[in-house]
Amino acid sequence: MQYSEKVLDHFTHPRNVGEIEDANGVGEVGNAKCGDIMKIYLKVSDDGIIEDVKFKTFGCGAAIATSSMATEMVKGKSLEEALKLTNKAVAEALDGLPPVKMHCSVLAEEALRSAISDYYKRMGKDPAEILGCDADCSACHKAD
Amino acid sequence: MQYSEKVLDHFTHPRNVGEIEDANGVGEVGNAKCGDIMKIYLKVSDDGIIEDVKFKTFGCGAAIATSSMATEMVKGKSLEEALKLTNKAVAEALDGLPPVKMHCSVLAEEALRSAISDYYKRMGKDPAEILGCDADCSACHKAD
Amino acid sequence: MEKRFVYADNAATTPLSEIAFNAMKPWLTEHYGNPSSLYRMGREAKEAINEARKVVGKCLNAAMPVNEKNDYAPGEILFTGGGSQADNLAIRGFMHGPSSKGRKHIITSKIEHHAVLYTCEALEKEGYRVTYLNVDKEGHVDLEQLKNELSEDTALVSVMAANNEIGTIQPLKQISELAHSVGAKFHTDAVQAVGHMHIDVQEMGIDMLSLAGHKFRGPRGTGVLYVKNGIQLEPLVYGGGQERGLVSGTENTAGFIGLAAAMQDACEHLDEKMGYVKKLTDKLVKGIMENIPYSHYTGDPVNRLPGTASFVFEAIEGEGLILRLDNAGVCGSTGSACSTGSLDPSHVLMAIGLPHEIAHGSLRLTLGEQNTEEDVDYVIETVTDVVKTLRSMSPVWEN
Amino acid sequence: MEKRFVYADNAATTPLSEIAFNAMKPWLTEHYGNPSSLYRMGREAKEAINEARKVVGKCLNAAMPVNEKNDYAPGEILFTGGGSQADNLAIRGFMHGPSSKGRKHIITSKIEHHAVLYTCEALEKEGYRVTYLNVDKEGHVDLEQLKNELSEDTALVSVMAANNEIGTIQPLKQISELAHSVGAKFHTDAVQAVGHMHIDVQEMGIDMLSLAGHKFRGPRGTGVLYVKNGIQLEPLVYGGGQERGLVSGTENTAGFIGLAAAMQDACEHLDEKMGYVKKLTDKLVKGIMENIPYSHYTGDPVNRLPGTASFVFEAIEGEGLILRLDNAGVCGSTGSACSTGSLDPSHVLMAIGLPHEIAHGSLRLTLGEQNTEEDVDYVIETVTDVVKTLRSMSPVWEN
Ligand SMILES: Cc1ncc(COP(=O)(O)O)c(C=O)c1O
Ligand SMILES: Cc1ncc(COP(=O)(O)O)c(C=O)c1O
Ligand code: FES
Ligand code: FES
Repeated sequence: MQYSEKVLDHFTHPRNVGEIEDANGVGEVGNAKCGDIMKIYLKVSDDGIIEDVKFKTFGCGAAIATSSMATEMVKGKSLEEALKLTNKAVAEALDGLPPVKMHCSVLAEEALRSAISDYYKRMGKDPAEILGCDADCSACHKAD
Repeated sequence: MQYSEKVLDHFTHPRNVGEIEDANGVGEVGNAKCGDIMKIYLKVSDDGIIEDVKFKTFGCGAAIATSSMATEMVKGKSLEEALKLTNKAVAEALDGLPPVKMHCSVLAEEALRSAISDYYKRMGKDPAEILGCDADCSACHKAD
Repeated sequence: MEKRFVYADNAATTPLSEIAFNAMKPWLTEHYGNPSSLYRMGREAKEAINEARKVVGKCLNAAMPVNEKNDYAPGEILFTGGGSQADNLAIRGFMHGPSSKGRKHIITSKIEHHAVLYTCEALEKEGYRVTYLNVDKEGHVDLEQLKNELSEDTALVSVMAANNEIGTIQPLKQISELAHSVGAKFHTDAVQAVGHMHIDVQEMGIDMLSLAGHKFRGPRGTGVLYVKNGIQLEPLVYGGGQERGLVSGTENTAGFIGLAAAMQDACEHLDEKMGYVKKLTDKLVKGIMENIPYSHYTGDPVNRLPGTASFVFEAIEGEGLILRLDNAGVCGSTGSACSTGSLDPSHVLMAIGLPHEIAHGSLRLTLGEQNTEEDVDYVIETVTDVVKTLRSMSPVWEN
Repeated sequence: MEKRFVYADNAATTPLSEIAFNAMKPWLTEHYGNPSSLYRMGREAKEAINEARKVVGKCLNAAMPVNEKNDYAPGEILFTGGGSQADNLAIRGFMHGPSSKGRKHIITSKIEHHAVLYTCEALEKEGYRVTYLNVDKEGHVDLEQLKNELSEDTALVSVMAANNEIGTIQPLKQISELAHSVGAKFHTDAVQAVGHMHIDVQEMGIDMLSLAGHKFRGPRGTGVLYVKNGIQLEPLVYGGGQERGLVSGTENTAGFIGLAAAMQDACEHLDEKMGYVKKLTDKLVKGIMENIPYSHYTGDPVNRLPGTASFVFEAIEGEGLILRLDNAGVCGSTGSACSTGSLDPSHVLMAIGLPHEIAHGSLRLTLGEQNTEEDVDYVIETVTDVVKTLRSMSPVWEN
């Protein structure tokens, strides 16, 4: 198993670690039994732009690096754009992940969707209509 | 397989190699198919003393070394004494032989008995009476 | 504290000692004769290997052969290509060989190395029956269960001398006596133990014992299976008949000699070296347990390998821990699931009853004679920092 | 002529080259990380081993993996503890594994190395059927017999690339085509061939290939099994999962890197080196055949390994020949029965039809790049002298 330099960089110096006190969207996926939990905090502006994003992750190097990269990639973007972010795109932005670590990037995608879903709910919208599902990815995810 | 220094010495500088023109006892045992043939020439004096002995051997290092040692050990001895020479005694005189090489020392004992038998025959005596067998060891000997 | 490099993963592998390297060098460069060759250069190599065998045999107190001129004296010591090969030969070779006498049952433990476990699983597929003994919280095998499982069908009991993850030492003599009571033989994987604790195969009643050169500062790719005289095995490698025909292949002369040199050094100075290592380890354990809340010591705190310190830290994951320690210059290892790409944490941590979420935060630090007090101070400080940082990123950590 | 030391037994083993030793040294001393470890020192070792894999793969023209980031790229190259281990893994691992698809028949030849022959014999005991192909006077396998024996039940054809005693090279491409015509796979023991002749696994249709580091100036205790992508084997050694789980055990990093360095050197300068060695060997053969009456050349005089010169001399025995050559400083080998303690001369000499009494007088001299013209002159003179001396002691020699 070999991590790219970019993965190691994002793991060692993760961007956007922490919590947002006045977040208006929070999502958490994974569970401790599987050894990985990711929590994402969003601060979405009135016109639907992600003004700030932070994360907390309990998981391996790849989990932390993908959290960091995923938050970087959606910061300043609209929710629509953010919803287009796939785990593959995150992995590619990190110059690839070892095959056994691809599932950790799924976690980042899911946590983000879950946070956006939470935001819509708080806004009184049905997230299922927008996301195509209710983003209940919080059950222990499966490796692919 | 490890030869003692004595075996290597007797192999490298074998004593009593050659033929005796006027031998009065000649014995040959082994066969080429088995990869070892030993031929012993005796010059026995009227009073039954081995005045001279020579050998020719087609065989491994141990075969040559035991030929050399066996001839050394019987030179100047009476036939009775010579008949007491066992392959074990020859091997011991050489500081031992590797287990897989013990059969080569049998060859030396047999060749000597065969030559003595030949001498008795030439003297008109029945070797079987003296040797307990007719020393027809020329059939391919078996490893023990 | 100034950054330094501290290798604290001596259970994974050890740096080759100068003693071993110097012993190997002439056999790598000048004396290249094939030990099976008839000429002097070959015979010398063969003799040197047999000398190496004697050194190994002496360290284990193996019975020495009567006949000093014996071709492969002492025949009880077989060189292999490593610890795993020794384990495979011992277990598969024994069960397939005549000495198992048609018995079809093996007893081993749940915390064995995979070289033992997967060999046993492969034998199960062939129709053998295998019992995997439970262990208690500290990793000791369940002797009551062993007693109950032993029967006239039990051919072999294989229990490791000391565990590679948590360092717990097993009661070898008791196990061998139980095994022998039903006529079974006793094999022990002593790959972690040899060179780190006293082993006496006769005193302990050990019939077969595996070891690996690289765990006590000898070379990689070398191991030994001690086999008590009279036990007959099926070969691991067929071929030219080397190692009594059980591990054929042109001998790695330099490697075997390096193993023996390292082993002699380890055995002759065992008390002194291991006393020193134990002192360092005790200090390390104390420092970490005092500094870091919600941390747990794993394994037997007393009956353990002198250099092994193993922990779990709540709310963090081990792979990240190792990578951050690495950035700080400290080499360690973890049994976290994430480190191997499997879904489960190490089978050892599971067997001692740790819940998944806690086992994920495991850390193993293993010290060696080359470590210093300063190393230990640095490691304590570094681990404390890294655990703190990772916890600060963890959604499960709530202060 | 002045006495000198001439190593002319390069088929038994070769002196480790300086190139290989220098490549190994840092991995023996400084870079001791376990390739399975997560930290940098471990990852670097893993990367270095994968680089070594690529070097080996390139020399054999193995198909390279598409994904350069692949974890064990190229997966086709498996490191083992030697040539015998590679042979055992190939044959036993294939027959026991899924890729044999239930077929139960193996075809090999009568002149294979014992690593192949004894593995086949062990499989026969398990119920597999093995055909041992005849060879002609020069040691070529009987292709007609091969055609006749091939059937839908044939899983594997294993024929060596070049023989270790007489140097004869087999028509690999023809054999692989025949094997493939019935859906069987083709393994070749190329332990003597690699580094001494061109091998292209794709061009020659080779599915599995064994080689050993120490036959081309790499280290002892290292080998490789090339396995074509898609072929699945049963492991030789169970354990930690190294070498795709087929040869588990902590990697011998230095050894694997030494093997690759030696192989690269051998392959890159193959024509030049082997042209030189062939010239020496031709001179040696000519000199001996001219000087010594009642001597016979064994093997194929044209299609043979460039460094192999093998003979039989009538009326003398090989072990004595070797010992006397040794006294004169010349290292060689023999297939004489007496040299091994068995009752029969080498199975290769029997298979090419030599009568026992002649096979006893066999001599194999194998030259390498480190030999010189002066070496050859000295060997010719020495062999001539020693044969003369031994014949003068031989009762079968009548001039
Ligand atoms: C043709 C052949 N196959 C296999 C082997 C076995 O190789 P190793 O001794 O390295 O295991 C040898 C050499 O000994 C050989 O010449
Ligand atoms: C307890 C135990 N057994 C067996 C092994 C296997 O040894 P090797 O990797 O040398 O084959 C190891 C180490 O890896 C070990 O710790
Ligand atoms: S979080 Fe477990 S593998 Fe990434
Ligand atoms: S003569 Fe053949 S082994 Fe001695």
